Amino acid sequence: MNTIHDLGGMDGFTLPERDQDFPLHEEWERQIWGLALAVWSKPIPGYPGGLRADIERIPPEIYLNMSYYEKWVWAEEVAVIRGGLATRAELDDPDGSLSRPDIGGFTPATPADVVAFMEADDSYERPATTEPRFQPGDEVVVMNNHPAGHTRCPQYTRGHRGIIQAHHGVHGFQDDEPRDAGEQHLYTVTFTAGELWGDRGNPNDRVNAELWEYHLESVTG
Amino acid sequence: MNTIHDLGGMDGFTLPERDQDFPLHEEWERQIWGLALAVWSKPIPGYPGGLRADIERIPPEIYLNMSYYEKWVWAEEVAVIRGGLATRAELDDPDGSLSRPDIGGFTPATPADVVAFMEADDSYERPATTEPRFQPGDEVVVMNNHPAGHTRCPQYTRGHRGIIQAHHGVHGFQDDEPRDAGEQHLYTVTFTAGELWGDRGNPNDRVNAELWEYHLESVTG
Amino acid sequence: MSDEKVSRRDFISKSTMAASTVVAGSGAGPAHAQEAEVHEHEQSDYALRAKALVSVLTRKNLINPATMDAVVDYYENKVGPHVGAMVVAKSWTDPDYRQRLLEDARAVMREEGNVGVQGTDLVIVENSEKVHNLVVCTLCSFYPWPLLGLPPTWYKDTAYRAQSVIDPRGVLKEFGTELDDDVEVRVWDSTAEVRYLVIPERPSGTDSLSVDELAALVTRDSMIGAEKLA
Amino acid sequence: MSDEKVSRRDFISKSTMAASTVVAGSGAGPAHAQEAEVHEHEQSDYALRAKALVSVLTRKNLINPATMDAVVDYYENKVGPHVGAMVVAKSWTDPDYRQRLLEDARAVMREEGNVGVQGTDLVIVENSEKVHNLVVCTLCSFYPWPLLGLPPTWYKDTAYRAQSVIDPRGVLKEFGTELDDDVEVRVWDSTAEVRYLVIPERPSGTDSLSVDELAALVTRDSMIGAEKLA
Repeated sequence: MNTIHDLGGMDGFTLPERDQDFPLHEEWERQIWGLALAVWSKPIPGYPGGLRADIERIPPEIYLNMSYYEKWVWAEEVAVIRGGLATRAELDDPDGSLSRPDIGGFTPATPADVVAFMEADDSYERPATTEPRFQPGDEVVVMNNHPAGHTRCPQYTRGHRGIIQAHHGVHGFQDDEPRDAGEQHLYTVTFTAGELWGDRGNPNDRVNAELWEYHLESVTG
Repeated sequence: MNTIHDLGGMDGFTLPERDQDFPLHEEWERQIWGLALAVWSKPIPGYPGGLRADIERIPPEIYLNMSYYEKWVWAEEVAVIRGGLATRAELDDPDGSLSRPDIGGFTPATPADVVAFMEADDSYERPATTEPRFQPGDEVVVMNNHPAGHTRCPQYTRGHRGIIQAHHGVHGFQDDEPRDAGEQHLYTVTFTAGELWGDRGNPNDRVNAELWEYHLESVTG
Repeated sequence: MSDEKVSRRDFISKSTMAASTVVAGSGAGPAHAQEAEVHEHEQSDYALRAKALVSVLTRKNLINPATMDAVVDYYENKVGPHVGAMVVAKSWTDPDYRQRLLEDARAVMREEGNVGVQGTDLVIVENSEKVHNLVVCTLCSFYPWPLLGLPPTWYKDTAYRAQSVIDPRGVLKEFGTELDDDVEVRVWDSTAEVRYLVIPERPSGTDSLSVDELAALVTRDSMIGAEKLA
Repeated sequence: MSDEKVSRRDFISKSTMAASTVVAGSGAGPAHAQEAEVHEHEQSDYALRAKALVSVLTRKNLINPATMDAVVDYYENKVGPHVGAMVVAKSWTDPDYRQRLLEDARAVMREEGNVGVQGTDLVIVENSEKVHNLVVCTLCSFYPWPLLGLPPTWYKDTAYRAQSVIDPRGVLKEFGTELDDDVEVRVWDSTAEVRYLVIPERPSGTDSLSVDELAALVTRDSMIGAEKLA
């Protein structure tokens, strides 16, 4: 989706101060972030994944006025309601009577579960069953596509030429479409600033982005 | 500027009803629009132009939450203060004491002035002193540039190939940069939906945009 | 064109600020400080701010309230969609006229006196069974004022501006018109000073109607391409 | 991967909804109605909403409050920028170690046990007199948690995400670092699951310091590339 989350290259914002704080300031921020990781470490039955995509679907005029953790509140509410774990009415009256979702004998993540999750080897690399199509040094062009679902191909790279800078092996493909893309070789692609931004780019500068093989086409000649 | 005003192709918004109203609903909307046209028809000395660019510079998180006429209030305030015609303090206390700007013996636009302005032949075409570089049917590619100033070249067209559909003669160039671009031949360029949007575009569809010669490059071959 | 002199024609569009002062994204510098001063009340009531602006400029004798009224009166009572509707109705009944409109609408409108601010450089396009035209302005809300008056609220909405170029069929469906896959959709994005008017398809069963009666059938939105006539 | 089964690894990122239900821009259909129900209080107080969510899920025994505390404790007291700072300090004093980091940071971190969620697939890049690296995530706020902890607020800000790729020098200048024109800026946009750490230039006059003393000089922001060390 070409939604507001795909911010690379947009003008008009004002940079904040570089704050030096631990980012969880408020008690509710600590709770909502703890909740996110707890459920991530041991998903509640029925709780749908895709919180990142839910955040991307926040209407732009609201998204731009939300803090980071407010977006997670939004997405977690969507997930809980969509997953049938709580109703809007229950969330509106958290001290009222509650229904029990029909999810059997679930035991929520313990502190030990979540610490093990946070400390686990989290590599997204998976066994390669195909040869990579590109090698470092190859020139590629990013597919110009504007899918209706979630994509990790930023708009500012689409249609532009770059050089394969690194090959990271095979990683799970994160785009919603195509559903049958399966796992894909992942590359870092280097673009010159001029290729992306024209005269606005400094000739000495480069922008690197990670893109899956699905996003890339060969440049011949 | 790649600011929020350049909306073509962004997802995530919700279409409104097709209202059938006369668009000036409120008294203040009538006033602010009347003010805009009155000053446009006979600019007050010191009042800067470029209200459209001021609207484009509204911070995105505010822009998306403003109605059309609210944007004009914003821009007209900017112009009046920047032009030295009123201070912020005066606008905050409109019944208080006022300074008189030093603009000589200015007489504001009369009803007859503004009607004559609204009825005047408003062609932006200017005498051609150069031959057009392109003819209808020529294939062109839109320059990929991301200038820091105002531009009329929408982001969704940049870097894409299209066909010259019409030549409109020479029109004043509206971009801020380059300052020396002068007047330019203006064309309508037709893009296939697939060229712009990939699989998302219906193969039968076309998008046409007007672009100045400065924005266009020849496609050879 | 010099930096100092901006013609009345370019007044609204052409910035008199140097580009270097308008680069967005960084919060420092004099331009930013000035903006901060200008917008210290950015979240406050726009109605009050509009009235304050008008009041201060009126008290300073920099604007004439009767002139503002004349603007609203002009677009509310004189120039509006009925002008375009008459052009469309005539095009339905007079093939030569229609042909001239399609070839050089501006010349015909100059003959008829239907020119004016924001719309003299007019292009007219026609719908047919196999072609549907839709007009949008993605950057702003450019619109052919001399033929249609001021643009409707929905035309200026972010959603319409954003979606019409990438998903015109979705927009039309949401607006109540579902197009067959083999109809060609032509979107016209008014990025310069050319303005567009769509001649909708003439409704069936209207052979016996007069031009005035036909004009009464032509809706504003059909001349933007946002609906078909029944 | 089937639609039904989403691995824990993909839990946050991979949507279980069909794409057809998430197309934005049109307001109709069941998905929209559901969203409307979900978000009827969209403008209300997020602190209250967060507390309500936690309270309801706790009362339903779907989450354990101690587990939430454990998450915060982990990133507040165990894993944070001090981990990355030690890696940087060692790289300054041990050329072989530095070389191994640049060639395969993940392998080194696995040896050291510095892996974990959001950051095992690590790439380390080095600044020099003529190269400055800057890390950003334009789409979200991906960040190497095992080495730096949770990302700072400014890193997640729309302005940083938007401007770093188009105007990295402007961002750095605003942040207090002005680069010479002939320095090459390399921006790394974390669009997949690879995470980046920058080895800043070693400050001059630090030859006699121990690794621990050097680590104390390394700031969080220098390892993102947002500042140089004095």
